[in-house]
Amino acid sequence: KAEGSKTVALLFDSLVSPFWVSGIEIMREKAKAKGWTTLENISNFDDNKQFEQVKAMISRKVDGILIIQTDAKAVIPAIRAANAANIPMVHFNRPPAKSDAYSVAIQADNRKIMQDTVGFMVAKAKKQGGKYKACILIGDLGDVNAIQRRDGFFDVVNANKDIIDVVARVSTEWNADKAFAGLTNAIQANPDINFLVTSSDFLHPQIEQVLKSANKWHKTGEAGHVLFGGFDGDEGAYARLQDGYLDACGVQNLFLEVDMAFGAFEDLWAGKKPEKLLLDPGFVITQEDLMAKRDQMWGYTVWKKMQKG
Amino acid sequence: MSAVSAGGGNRSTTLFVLRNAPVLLFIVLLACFGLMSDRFLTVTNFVNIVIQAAHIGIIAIGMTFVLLIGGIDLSIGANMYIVAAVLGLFLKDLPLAISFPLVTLIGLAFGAVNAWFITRLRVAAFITTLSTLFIGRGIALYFSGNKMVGFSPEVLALGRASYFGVPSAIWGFAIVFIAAYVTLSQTTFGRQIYAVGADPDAAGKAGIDVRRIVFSVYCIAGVCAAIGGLISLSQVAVASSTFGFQKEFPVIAATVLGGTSLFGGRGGVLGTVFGAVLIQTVENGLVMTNADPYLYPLVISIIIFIAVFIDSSRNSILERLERRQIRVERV
Amino acid sequence: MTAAPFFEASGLCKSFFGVQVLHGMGFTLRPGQVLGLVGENGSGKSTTMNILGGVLPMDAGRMTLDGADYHPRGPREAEARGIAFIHQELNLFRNLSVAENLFITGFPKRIKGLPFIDRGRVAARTQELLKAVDLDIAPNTPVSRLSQGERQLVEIAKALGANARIMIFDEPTTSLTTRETDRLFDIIGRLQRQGIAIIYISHILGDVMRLCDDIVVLRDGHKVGQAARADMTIEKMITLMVGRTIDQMFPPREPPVTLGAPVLEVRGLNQRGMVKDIGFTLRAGEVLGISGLMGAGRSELARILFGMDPHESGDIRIGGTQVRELSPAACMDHGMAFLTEDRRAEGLMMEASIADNIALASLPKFGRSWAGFIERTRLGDEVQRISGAVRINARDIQRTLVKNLSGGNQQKAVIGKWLLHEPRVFILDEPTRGIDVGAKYEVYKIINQLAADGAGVLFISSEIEELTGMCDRIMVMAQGEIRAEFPRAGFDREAILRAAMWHGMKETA
Amino acid sequence: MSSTQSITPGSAAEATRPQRSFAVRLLMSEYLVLVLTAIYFLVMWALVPSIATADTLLDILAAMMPLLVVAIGQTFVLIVAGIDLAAPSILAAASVAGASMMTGEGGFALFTGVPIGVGILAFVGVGLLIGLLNGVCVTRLGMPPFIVTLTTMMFFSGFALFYTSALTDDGSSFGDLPSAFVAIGQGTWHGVPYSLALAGAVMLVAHLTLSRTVFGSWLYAIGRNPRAAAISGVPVRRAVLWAFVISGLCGGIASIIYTGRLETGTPVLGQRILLDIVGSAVIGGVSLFGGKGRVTWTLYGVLFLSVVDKGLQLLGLDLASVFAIKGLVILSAAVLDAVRHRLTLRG
Ligand SMILES: Nc1ncnc2c1ncn2[C@@H]1O[C@H](COP(=O)(O)OP(=O)(O)OP(=O)(O)O)[C@@H](O)[C@H]1O
Ligand SMILES: Nc1ncnc2c1ncn2[C@@H]1O[C@H](COP(=O)(O)OP(=O)(O)OP(=O)(O)O)[C@@H](O)[C@H]1O
Ligand SMILES: [Mg+2]
Ligand SMILES: [Mg+2]
Repeated sequence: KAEGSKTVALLFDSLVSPFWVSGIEIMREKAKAKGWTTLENISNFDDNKQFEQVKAMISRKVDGILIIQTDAKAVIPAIRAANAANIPMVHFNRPPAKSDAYSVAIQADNRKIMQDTVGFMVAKAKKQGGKYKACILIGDLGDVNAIQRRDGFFDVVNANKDIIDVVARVSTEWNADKAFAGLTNAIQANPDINFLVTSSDFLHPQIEQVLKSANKWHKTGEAGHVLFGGFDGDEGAYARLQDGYLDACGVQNLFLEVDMAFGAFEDLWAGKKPEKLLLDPGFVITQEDLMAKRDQMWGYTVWKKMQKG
Repeated sequence: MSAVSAGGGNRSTTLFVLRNAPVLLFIVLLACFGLMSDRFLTVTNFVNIVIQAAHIGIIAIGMTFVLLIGGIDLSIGANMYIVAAVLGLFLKDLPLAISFPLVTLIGLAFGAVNAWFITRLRVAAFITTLSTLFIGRGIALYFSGNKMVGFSPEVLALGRASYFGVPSAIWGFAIVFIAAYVTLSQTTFGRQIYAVGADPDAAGKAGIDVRRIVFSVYCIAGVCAAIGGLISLSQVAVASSTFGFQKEFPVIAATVLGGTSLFGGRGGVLGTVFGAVLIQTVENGLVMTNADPYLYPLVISIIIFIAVFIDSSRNSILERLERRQIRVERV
Repeated sequence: MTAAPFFEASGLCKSFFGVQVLHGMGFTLRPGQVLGLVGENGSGKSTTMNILGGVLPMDAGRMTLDGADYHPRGPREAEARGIAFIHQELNLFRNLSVAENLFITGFPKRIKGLPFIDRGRVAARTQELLKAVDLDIAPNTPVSRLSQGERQLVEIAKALGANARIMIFDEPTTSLTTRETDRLFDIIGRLQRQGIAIIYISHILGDVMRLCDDIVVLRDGHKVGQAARADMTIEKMITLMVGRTIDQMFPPREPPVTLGAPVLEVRGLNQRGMVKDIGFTLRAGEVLGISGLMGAGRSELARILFGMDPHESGDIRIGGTQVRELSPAACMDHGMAFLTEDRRAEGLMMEASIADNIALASLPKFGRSWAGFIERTRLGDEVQRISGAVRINARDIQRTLVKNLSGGNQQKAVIGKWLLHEPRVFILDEPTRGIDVGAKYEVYKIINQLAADGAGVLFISSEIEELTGMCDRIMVMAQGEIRAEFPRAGFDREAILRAAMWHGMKETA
Repeated sequence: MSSTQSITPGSAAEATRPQRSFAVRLLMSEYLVLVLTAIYFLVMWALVPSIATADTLLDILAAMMPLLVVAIGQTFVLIVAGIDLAAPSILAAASVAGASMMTGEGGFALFTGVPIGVGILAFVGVGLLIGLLNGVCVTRLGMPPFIVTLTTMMFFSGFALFYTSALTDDGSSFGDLPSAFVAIGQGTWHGVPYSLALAGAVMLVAHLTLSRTVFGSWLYAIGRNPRAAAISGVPVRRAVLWAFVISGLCGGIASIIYTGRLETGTPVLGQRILLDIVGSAVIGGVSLFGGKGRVTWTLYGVLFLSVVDKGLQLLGLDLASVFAIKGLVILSAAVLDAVRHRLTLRG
């Protein structure tokens, strides 16, 4: 086929958070700019259904499959099937488990980014002095990213047990109600929580709502401010950083990740064989370096668009 | 072959204990969590529990009506999401006094569509609502483009507001509950719901307008889904594309846990409220005691199990004790 | 007193699934008239009444009420036009109380215009209506706790409350004993004097003769005769109904010369509040009747014997072996069968075919190999034979659903189910409920045959004539106790009634 | 989409009526769901020709097998007027338990070299055990099936997650399964997938059990009127217990196929397919109120849902359209069925 008329399948496992919604929109746009056609399928966290979707895309003889799988191991048969059909496969944001099958994965370094984010918060806490009661909102326990982010959090707090005591782990299952109820309960049990980390920015609205109800929603520097860290870097996170409520946010570089993914397709079509895992180093953005780094933050672009529209 | 040996006053205390067994279980549960966390047994915490149970509870009240006639509504989650999408996308600038009634009407209309297929075309309720679950969400997703839907500050303020010291969610919950309770127990319509649930053929022969009852019941479920959706969105502040997704499971669970039968004719909204609050209490207790998140589903399921076990054994004993007798035995 | 007719039906036709069951049925009603409607099972009596009561639409025909066309679109409209209907299959809601059942279509309101029920008035009015039918129960008793007979009285009370001009009684006495039946007839007499027209359907032709001014006879959906009481005899009715003469109500019963071994022995059976100190022996070849008033505990005794209800003490031997863990399955293993009085809830699978229903109790007998594959041809043949023996009136027993059968044919299906099981001990609780004279005769013959083949039959019935005609011995129960026993030679209607009326406990207490 | 069994009274009078056109007869038959599947297929064929390739067809067939097996298990429970919501958790728990036996990676390496039979026993054993537990609670403790299976679903889904997190490093799943096992889900024999044969065997046994045996007739009787069945000597409790055990067993077998296909034992297996399981049976014509259902009907229902899904996957549309189309397709099928039902009634 001519370079101009490529068809690429975008297989997502969900569109729950702005990260994924923006992700698929950026992909659609960039693909269009390149003259590619896109096909979509959402599996709703069902590994088996996603396998069927890959097979359907193979039947349609697409030129490339971009996949966000739910489970790193369950995706392997899908990679094999794509290999057999000679269709390049790129994993977006979540790498597959090790296997003999070949595919390229783009991933943010979740654990590292979370370590850096929490590390920044701890440093800030040390500067402020005092003891901290911490709470983390954990994602779905079946999701690798959620688990890596949780681990990144504990890597840092466990090293700083002298000033930080984790009093609440809220299981959100990536679900807004669960997050709302869980955090309300956690704050009820521990009204003195003053260190809060969420595994994804899409839970910010619930956090804001709960903290407001508990009269704990204050800007940095104001009395009663809760040290607050996020992850993803969406438009809400940008707004809250700018307004001074969010202290730090681990940003996945969504634009970069999409470019890396599409670049990988082009390399593969050209017969090159990129590394199996390409890392997006990500970065931490804070109130202090917001202006300097915001252009790399995808949420800022979305936010800007929303201000206009 | 042994009968329950209970005589005279002894028997009436047995009956009392049995009749109130669910409440006793609840008290035991409160005591256990209370011992494990000193912040559990506080008024604020209990208020929290009810606030969090409110939206499930309200939708489950609607579901109770549907189950009472032997129907089912799987589409409530889609209904909630449509309400959220319309409110957040199109009615953001209207005052609440106008936008809330409007979206409640949308919920009603959604219920009426279900009802129309079920009563006029006689499509099975399970399949009708399974399809509208997909169609409804599809339409709402079309509007929202999968994006998070945000709401006006007034809506969010309402979610945090209290009137006369009582949070808005509890007001909503209480009003819906009282209206439903009175309707079911004190009106002809309510009693006819039970009749239709017990035996629709007989109800038709007795001159009850079965279609009208069935139609109304799905409309009620639609309205309750809308109100529950409003309460939920005013709390969680945004609606993602999965808002209300698979809500049918916890809702039906709360209803059935409250003693309403899936086969119609048996149950009521008081039990439903109890079921919704019980589940929320356990979840709250687990967070309060900082339990390992992996244990949540295990503990919750065991407690629901015990509750239902007590309830069903109690029912069979009660049935035996309260059987009418044909002989007056001298003691 | 011959007022002019105010209701007229003519040329009524009705088909189900392409089969015509009513052919031009018609009749008239005058105020204060009692019209009897008789016919074999499935001849179209209930169908006619369903059309009148708005339950079914008619295919052709015309009805007028006060000279104006009357075509009810539903039961509601029929009720509004003053027609009350007591259905053959009881139409009560088990999950509601008696009072709620009486007012389910329209409760008195507390405040006019608001929907709230006035519970006080409901209770008071219920008390009144229950008193009219002489039923002594609290208005808020759940219907699920009433016996069949009591439920029938509640249905009658409900119809009384409707203030109707035409009242339809479709076999109202099938679960009533003599006392309640007499009471009902008093009520009907009173209604008649108030100028209410009554349609009375029954298979107890004696009652029809006693009660009705005019009698209409149906056969296969055709009206085959109508006459005033004076011009009608029971024999004539039967001849019109079945198309042949039947000169005897009961087949000759030859009491066995020597009774066989005991097949059912009961000693010292007790259950608090239900039965007390029951003891009797049923022998092979014997038909033992149990008489009693409503609530005497006959059905309770039967249920205990078949392992459906618990008992505290007592010794029960079936076919000589003591059965300790009583359950229906265990009793059936010992050759027992039990025809319950509630055929709809306990006897039949309404949504299944006649054949499936008949086969149900005997399936294991037709299972082959370890997997239990059913020998379908043998089963099919046997079921066909049985349905012929009980004379079920249906074209295709493999396809016809039981719910589409007439009431009497449903009863025959239950009897057939147990016959296929070939019981050694057969407990029959009101076995001839709702079946026509011809069919009754068949059932009696079957009972005789069973006894002749060496089975023991325990025959519970509220019709004393039936018991005296069929039994070798009659026990009378009252308040859960056996009060008296009469050998065939000593059968005496008055003595049996007197024994049944016993109020021992209440008098001494 | 109910259809009264072949014993509809309408058919009794069939012969007396004039012959209907072929189309009307098809519409009135119990094969309506199949007809609708075919119509949908043709429409899709026009839109995406690749749906009609041999590979895609084989894909549809292979993919529907595990769903078919669980749905057959569900059919048994639905026939006795129960419901088995635990099916997804049986899939998940059996998947992680079975997989953990067979992999050295986080699982019990002690079985390395031991025949995969042990693993398969674990799948089946977990299924049977959960089924038995459900059955015991329903029949011995007298609890309603809906809530019993709801709690067992929560419990065993939670347990599967817990178990996996405790045994694996990344806490998400068990991979690296023996290739002989994986072949059960993926392998073929002369072009016929093993899973097809396995599911075919399950279907045959289930069909014979329901339609030909005493036990099968008992199940229908219980669904139609449990009291009448008990009084007629049917061992109601034992039969209902077996229905749940069979459902559990089918869940275990389906889990083998799923796990083999995915080469992974995962605790989230099947967590989203409860409505597919119950829905396919109901769409095929099995009644939620008991007493009515056939294995072949469930097969039609599963086929219908699978073909609908595959068509939508091939189209590759956005989520909103996928939801809307899927809903509309199911609804139109249901409406047609309702119309048909009325026609049969009218005669
Ligand atoms: N809903 C129905 N569907 C199909 N056939 C029906 C239906 N109702 C009645 N029938 C048939 O119509 C005929 C007349 O039935 P109907 O109930 O009127 O008889 P009946 O005279 O009341 O008999 P019984 O004395 O046994 O009550 C019977 O053959 C019966 O099978
Ligand atoms: N299912 C039940 N649950 C509780 N009580 C019942 C039930 N069935 C019957 N009873 C009660 O048992 C008593 C006796 O029942 P029943 O009237 O059937 O006795 P019987 O002697 O068989 O009379 P008959 O059969 O003539 O009506 C009644 O007072 C009734 O209220
Ligand atoms: Mg009749
Ligand atoms: Mg009786």
